[in-house]
Amino acid sequence: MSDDLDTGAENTWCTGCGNFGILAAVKKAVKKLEENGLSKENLVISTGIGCHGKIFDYLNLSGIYSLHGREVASAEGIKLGNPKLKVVAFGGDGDCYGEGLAHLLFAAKRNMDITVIVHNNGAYALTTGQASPTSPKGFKGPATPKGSVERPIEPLTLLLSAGATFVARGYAGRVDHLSKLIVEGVKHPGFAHIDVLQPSVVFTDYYDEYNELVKKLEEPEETISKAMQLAIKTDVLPIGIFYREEAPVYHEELMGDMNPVKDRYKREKRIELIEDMLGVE
Amino acid sequence: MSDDLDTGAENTWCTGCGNFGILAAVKKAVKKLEENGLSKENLVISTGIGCHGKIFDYLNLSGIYSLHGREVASAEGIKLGNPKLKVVAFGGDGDCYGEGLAHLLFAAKRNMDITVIVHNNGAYALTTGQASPTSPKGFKGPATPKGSVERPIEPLTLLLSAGATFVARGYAGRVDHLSKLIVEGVKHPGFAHIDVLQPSVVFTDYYDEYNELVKKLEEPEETISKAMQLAIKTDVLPIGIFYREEAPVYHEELMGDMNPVKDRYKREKRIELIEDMLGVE
Amino acid sequence: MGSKDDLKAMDEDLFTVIIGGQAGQGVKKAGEAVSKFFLEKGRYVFEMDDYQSLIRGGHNFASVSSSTEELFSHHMGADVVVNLDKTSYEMHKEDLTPDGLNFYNSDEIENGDGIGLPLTSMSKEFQRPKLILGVAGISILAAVVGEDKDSLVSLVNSVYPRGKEDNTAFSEMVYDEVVDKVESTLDLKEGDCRNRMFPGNHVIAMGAASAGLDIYFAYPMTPASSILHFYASHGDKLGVTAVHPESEIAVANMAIGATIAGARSMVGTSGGGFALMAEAFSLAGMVESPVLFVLSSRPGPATGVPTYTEQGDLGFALHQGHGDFPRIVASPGDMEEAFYLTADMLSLLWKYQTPGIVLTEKHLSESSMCMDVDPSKVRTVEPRMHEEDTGYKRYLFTEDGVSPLKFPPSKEAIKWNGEEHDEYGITTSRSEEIAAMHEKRHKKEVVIIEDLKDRHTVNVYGSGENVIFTYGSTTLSVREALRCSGIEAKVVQPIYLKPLPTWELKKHVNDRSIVVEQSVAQQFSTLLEDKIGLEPTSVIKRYDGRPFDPMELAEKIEEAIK
Amino acid sequence: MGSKDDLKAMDEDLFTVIIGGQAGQGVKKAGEAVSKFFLEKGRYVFEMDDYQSLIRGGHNFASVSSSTEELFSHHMGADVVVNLDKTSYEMHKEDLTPDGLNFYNSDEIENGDGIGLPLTSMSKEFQRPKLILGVAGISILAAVVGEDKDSLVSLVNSVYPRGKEDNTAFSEMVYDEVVDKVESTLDLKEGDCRNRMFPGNHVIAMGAASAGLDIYFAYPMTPASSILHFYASHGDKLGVTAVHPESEIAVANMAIGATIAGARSMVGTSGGGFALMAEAFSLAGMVESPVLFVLSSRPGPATGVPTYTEQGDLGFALHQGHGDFPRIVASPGDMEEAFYLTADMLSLLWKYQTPGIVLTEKHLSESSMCMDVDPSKVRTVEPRMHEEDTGYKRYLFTEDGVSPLKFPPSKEAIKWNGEEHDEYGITTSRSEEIAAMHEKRHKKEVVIIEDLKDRHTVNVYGSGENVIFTYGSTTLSVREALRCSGIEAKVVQPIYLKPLPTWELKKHVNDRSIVVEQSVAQQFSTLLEDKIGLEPTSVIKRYDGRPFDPMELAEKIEEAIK
Ligand SMILES: Cc1ncc(C[n+]2csc(CCOP(=O)(O)OP(=O)(O)O)c2C)c(N)n1
Ligand SMILES: Cc1ncc(C[n+]2csc(CCOP(=O)(O)OP(=O)(O)O)c2C)c(N)n1
Ligand code: SF4
Ligand code: SF4
Ligand SMILES: [Mg+2]
Ligand SMILES: [Mg+2]
Repeated sequence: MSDDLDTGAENTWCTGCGNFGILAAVKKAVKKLEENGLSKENLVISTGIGCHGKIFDYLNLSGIYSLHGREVASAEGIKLGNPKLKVVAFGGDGDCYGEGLAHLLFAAKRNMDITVIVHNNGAYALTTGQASPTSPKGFKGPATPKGSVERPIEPLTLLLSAGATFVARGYAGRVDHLSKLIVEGVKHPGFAHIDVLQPSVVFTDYYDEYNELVKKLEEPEETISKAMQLAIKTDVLPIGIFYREEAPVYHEELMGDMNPVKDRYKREKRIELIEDMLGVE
Repeated sequence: MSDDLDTGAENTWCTGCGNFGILAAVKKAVKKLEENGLSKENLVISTGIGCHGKIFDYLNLSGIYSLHGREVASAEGIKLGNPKLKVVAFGGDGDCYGEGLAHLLFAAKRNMDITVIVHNNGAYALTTGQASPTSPKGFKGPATPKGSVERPIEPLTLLLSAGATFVARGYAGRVDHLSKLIVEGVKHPGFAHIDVLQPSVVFTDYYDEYNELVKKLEEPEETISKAMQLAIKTDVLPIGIFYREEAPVYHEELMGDMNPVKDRYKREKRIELIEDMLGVE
Repeated sequence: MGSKDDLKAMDEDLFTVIIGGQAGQGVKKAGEAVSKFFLEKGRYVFEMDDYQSLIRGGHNFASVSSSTEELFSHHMGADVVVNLDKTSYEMHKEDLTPDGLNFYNSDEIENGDGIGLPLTSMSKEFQRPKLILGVAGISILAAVVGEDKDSLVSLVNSVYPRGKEDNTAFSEMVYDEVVDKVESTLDLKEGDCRNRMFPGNHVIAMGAASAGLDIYFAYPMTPASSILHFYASHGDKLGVTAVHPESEIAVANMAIGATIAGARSMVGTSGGGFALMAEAFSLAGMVESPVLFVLSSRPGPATGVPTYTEQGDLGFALHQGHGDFPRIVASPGDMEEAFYLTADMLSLLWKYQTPGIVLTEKHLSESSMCMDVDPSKVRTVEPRMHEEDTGYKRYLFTEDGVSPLKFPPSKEAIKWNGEEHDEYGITTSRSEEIAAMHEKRHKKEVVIIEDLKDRHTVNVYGSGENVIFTYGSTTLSVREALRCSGIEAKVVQPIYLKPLPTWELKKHVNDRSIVVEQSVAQQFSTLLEDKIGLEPTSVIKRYDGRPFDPMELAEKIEEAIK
Repeated sequence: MGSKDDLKAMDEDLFTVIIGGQAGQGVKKAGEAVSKFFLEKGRYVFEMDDYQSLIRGGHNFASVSSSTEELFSHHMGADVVVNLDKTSYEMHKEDLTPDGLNFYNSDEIENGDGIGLPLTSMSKEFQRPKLILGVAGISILAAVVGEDKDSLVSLVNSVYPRGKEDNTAFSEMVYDEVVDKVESTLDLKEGDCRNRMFPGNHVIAMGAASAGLDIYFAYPMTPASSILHFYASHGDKLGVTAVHPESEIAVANMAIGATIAGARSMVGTSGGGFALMAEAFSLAGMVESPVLFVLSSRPGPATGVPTYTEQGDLGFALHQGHGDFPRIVASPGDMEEAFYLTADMLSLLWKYQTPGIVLTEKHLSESSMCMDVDPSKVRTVEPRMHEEDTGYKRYLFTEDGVSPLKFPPSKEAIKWNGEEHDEYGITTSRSEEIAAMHEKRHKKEVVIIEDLKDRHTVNVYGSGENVIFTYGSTTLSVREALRCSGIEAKVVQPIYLKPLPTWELKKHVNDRSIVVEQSVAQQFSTLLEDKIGLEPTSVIKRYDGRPFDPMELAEKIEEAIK
């Protein structure tokens, strides 16, 4: 796949990895957003560390390859630095639901206007398959050879509890559907979370199961509580937008129309203001 | 109040502070637990940093005055080191729902057999009253002179989402009731969370409001979802046990009956085992 | 007037007031009023607030020293002590000069030494009796120095705008009572100081703002919190956004994110919070993000003693973050330097695209002092930019290791990478690329040293055979000690600590050198021993959380250089 | 046999095999098989695995060197190179000794230099063609050195227990093909080594277990993860519990918590994770908790290059945590030392109740080497305990600063306090108490130095006019370089880095000293310059993520000491 969203960097994901589906969906979504008038010059990404994070190298978009678990904080900083930018953070389940969980929940709480996409493969893949926060009980990995003793978290209910205003689930095996979710997420004014079921062919090859269980949602639920009911389902795995709500976004509440980068005072003005404050005559 | 749970340390909480109610309730609870056969020699505490954390100095119990936001991790470590101990962590809302939120949610997720008591005063009191994760929108503090722009989190729903098996709310102004909750929490096999409405007379003097709105619950709810509905109520503030469930506890799942401290192998045994592993003849 | 100690302060005009009481009795405010009173007399002022980590109760005090000459520290030998409660009375017994006047609350103490005033009963008449107590401070002082009542009342009203009537009445009551009880008034000369005074943290905040700061991220932590509060209140006006996120880890990573958007960002914290920023600090080094970290120290380790002062974080600051990368660490020796240095640091970091630290301590952060700065003298350097639309490489190899910057929106992708990377910012594990990128970053370290060689990097005060090495806010204590004692010595204070200006410092090394610092492990002395081969004849250290009292320090210096 | 370079290895029996291919082709396993083969011949073995941070694809290789003499490093000059894919063929062209044999996959390369084998087509017949490829490595080696087929098959079956039939068939096919194509066999002497070999991380894990470790906390991070995996698999047997919490911050704080319950706890991580533990490290210093931190370095800063080696965290490790408090930092120079030192460190920390670090690098953590240790030689020291039921003070002042320990259940409260405290562990902000507690902790630093003076703190290998200072796993490279080149020099390796045994090191300083290390900023050399006044004539450094190749290093050393 060589296009203007491609960097030419060698792709080192395993053949068949769900990450390819996510990459394809992102590219599609960016094209679509461009058609809708969002120039990709204004799109900035951040990524965590893990197999998922490698998407940084494969997407010809500006941004930062952040630390394990910190991509959401990085994204928030970018947004606050220049609110004109659209910011998308890519995380892993270990990364974003484990190491960096607090950033995610607080970004949701304050309705920070960013989009978070979590490559949820139920494992710490890049570090050879340890159990992650979303691994099922009994999951065998090198740190749990007899099976993990912990129950998994259900990320969407947590996010809904934290106050996320856009909560969705996608599946790496449904590229078009996922790309639409991403478009909607980016367009959503406020915090948008997209959890993506992402099989790791090496550690969690759940394609068959997912293909059988995923079920597209028509409409978001009306209430948080209904959305939560949907999220904890296991007989089917609903994909789509679970919940969506408009609410004031953080940067506008904090700074109104001000843009730290664009509206920076000139040196003279700053000096004048400080002189005033200091009482310099 | 001079008794065997008192250290004699000077109490520096403000007169009328809700923390006094919590301290009294804890002492009552310990007495009660002792009557029930739990020797306080087996009770170990950890505290975060904030006004709440000072309870460390006032309680004549073993434990650690931990870092801001880390009291839950400390408590987990104590429990794992010696599962025979009963461990209670005291946190603040800034501390336990902010800086240390991830530890709290993961302790709940893994059903770690500890009790967490959060002195929820809706402010960073000790650092002069900045807005905390539970401060209402519009809250004025030195870092938000024009009012906080963030919506508060509702801690109990978050904990229920994370899988907590005992979730309760108490009120510092209802000492007897709170002390019963603490007794129940400590007796609960698994993770017990008690959020305590704690007025700060300096920054959040909500006594009147709380006195009017709190309402004792008779019974825990049957389902998580009902418990959540209860937790988000604002017309009344239910206090009591919202939800309670029995589930396997982490340390038993991980190590069975083993106790790292009590069952430590003697030097000879260790050497023998390692020799065996090394193939030393 | 002068000091309580054997060594008598040589400054005849030195006048110190200590006001002590409980948290919640308005002690700090009382200090402010006294400071303002001195300032209006054209006197130089230094105010130090000593308080505990609690909101009500305990023991707080403000020590306000002033003189007609420029002065650099508060003193603990006071000409007037006002004790609002019993604890204060007991704590400050020793803090009186031989001729000093001791006022105590006779409702709490019977037959105390000094002049008893029934402050509590007097305050009972008013609406907020506890809060009003602090007003006694300035009222007593005014009476003692023979200030007229009207001036007192107008000062009280300007410092205490709420509850004017009560304040006025209480203040007059106290004044009259003192005039009744004190026979003769003390003499207080007017001076010609025209400066205003500010707490160090506000000065740091204003310095950064003048150099173009756009956004400040912080999680509250004493003694750095007042920078956050300053921007939260005044940021609107100055064009600086203040953000208080969920943790210090969020703070540091957001600040890095903001620089990617092109915003100049700064963070502030104390030791524990700075510890949590270690990984992000390293990330800033790797992605080459110029975030400025303000580290205001308090006694450590761990939570330590939140509201006191210490210099125990030096080694930690110099080595913050894992891995090899350049950083700049500087520490201001007084308020004016805090202003210019913070501004310079912001510019320097953007010039070299690497993180840096303004290291200071509670003693500078939270003390207030007269200050004469000219913001127009602030040097601002525009960072190197890539202006074209094409050919962008975030990590372009250049002679000095500095790659041009570019910010979105941008036609070409700008890739900041926290893993090792090639010039474009694409991840690599190839050996040549790893080595080359290490060399690129390391070059900047070399270039920064060259740059510093052209700058003023070491302050030297006074002269003489004896050399005193010190840094940070301890410089204030040393300068005041020398000023008041008349001891002849040369004070050498490195402003930059990493890279350490060894080329300058070495000039001053001799065999009559001593070191003054506030760390039990004498970290600063160790640094000088390591880097410039200093063999101090003595290291004077204090590590009980309190700044040095200048006269006590002078005695120690005298002993050390004997 | 010997090295590819001009300088020829003086060890006639040195024999090196390199196997390269993609992740997922079983390269590491192939290296293991080769190692086992050598071991069974009584030869000393060193295996280094070079791999990238990815799960499939890319380029990995294993270099296995062996000899009849004790050896200390892999070599990059190989006698036999097996390239499973094209990338490998291209990467390892240079890595051949003059007489070396180069095997390549002729399905991927036409007319390569060396001996082509249609490995891919041969593997196609089998069920897991990609996974089976690695079996070619040992099969080729066996054929090349004239091993009989039966022995080969039994070795293959023991190393590859799964799919025995396929493996056997494939292995025989490759063997026959090689015998067909290679005229004469290479000579491989048997040795009398009786040791087993282990990766460094397992050795560290066993060392800690032998000294009484109870519980290990870690969050996965290369190159430390295999300690976690080791305990997760073998902890049951050894009585060590392995816990993998949500983050490194949880890890470190849990580990401190565990010590309060009386459990000996250890944590392990790499630079980024260690950075996140900074605040907890300081907490351990304050509460006096003896947590042992294993820091296994990889190239930094930030995420750096996850699967490679570097020594860029030295300064960070030495200064970890804010505030003044004692710590012990030590770094093993080989596997045996890794075993005893980890055990010693655990005991030392419990003796002095303060945190400490075993600093190592990917090169030691993940390389495997023959090792001869006797666990019964491990010294274990019981910590000082308070045995009575009364009179307990957690922070009792004692002559050496060490207060007796007590664990719950306890009649009297045991108060560990992360704020400054009095002897009981109750919070204080009183000046005398702050100073006294600082002095108490600082005393331990002094006492630790005295203790170390009675210990073996510096390794010295060889002798001669020329002195080479090095530390950590780089010691292995230096020793092997000297062994194989015959260069006469004295190698000086401090085992302890904080407190640094300057008393020992100073004995070796002369004007013909060089330093060898893996840091672009030459942190180790700087440390020695600072602490023992070393003025090295040259600093040999490598910072491309790869360990030194001994023969290349030998050339550099030769040049440096000329
Ligand atoms: C602070 C820190 N801790 C640990 C690591 C090591 N690490 C790298 S990737 C990873 C796990 C990744 O799991 P996940 O986020 O689920 O990503 P995946 O590989 O599954 O896409 C870990 C623990 C790190 N880079 N930084
Ligand atoms: C890492 C770290 N960051 C910041 C602080 C400063 N700090 C001390 S208490 C506190 C806030 C406490 O708020 P909360 O937890 O709600 O406790 P409260 O005082 O309200 O009881 C903060 C931010 C600290 N001690 N450590
Ligand atoms: S290990 Fe799993 S997640 Fe990683 S690239 Fe391979 S298939 Fe994808
Ligand atoms: S400040 Fe508030 S929380 Fe703290 S002691 Fe006073 S009343 Fe209690
Ligand atoms: Mg994952
Ligand atoms: Mg609070």
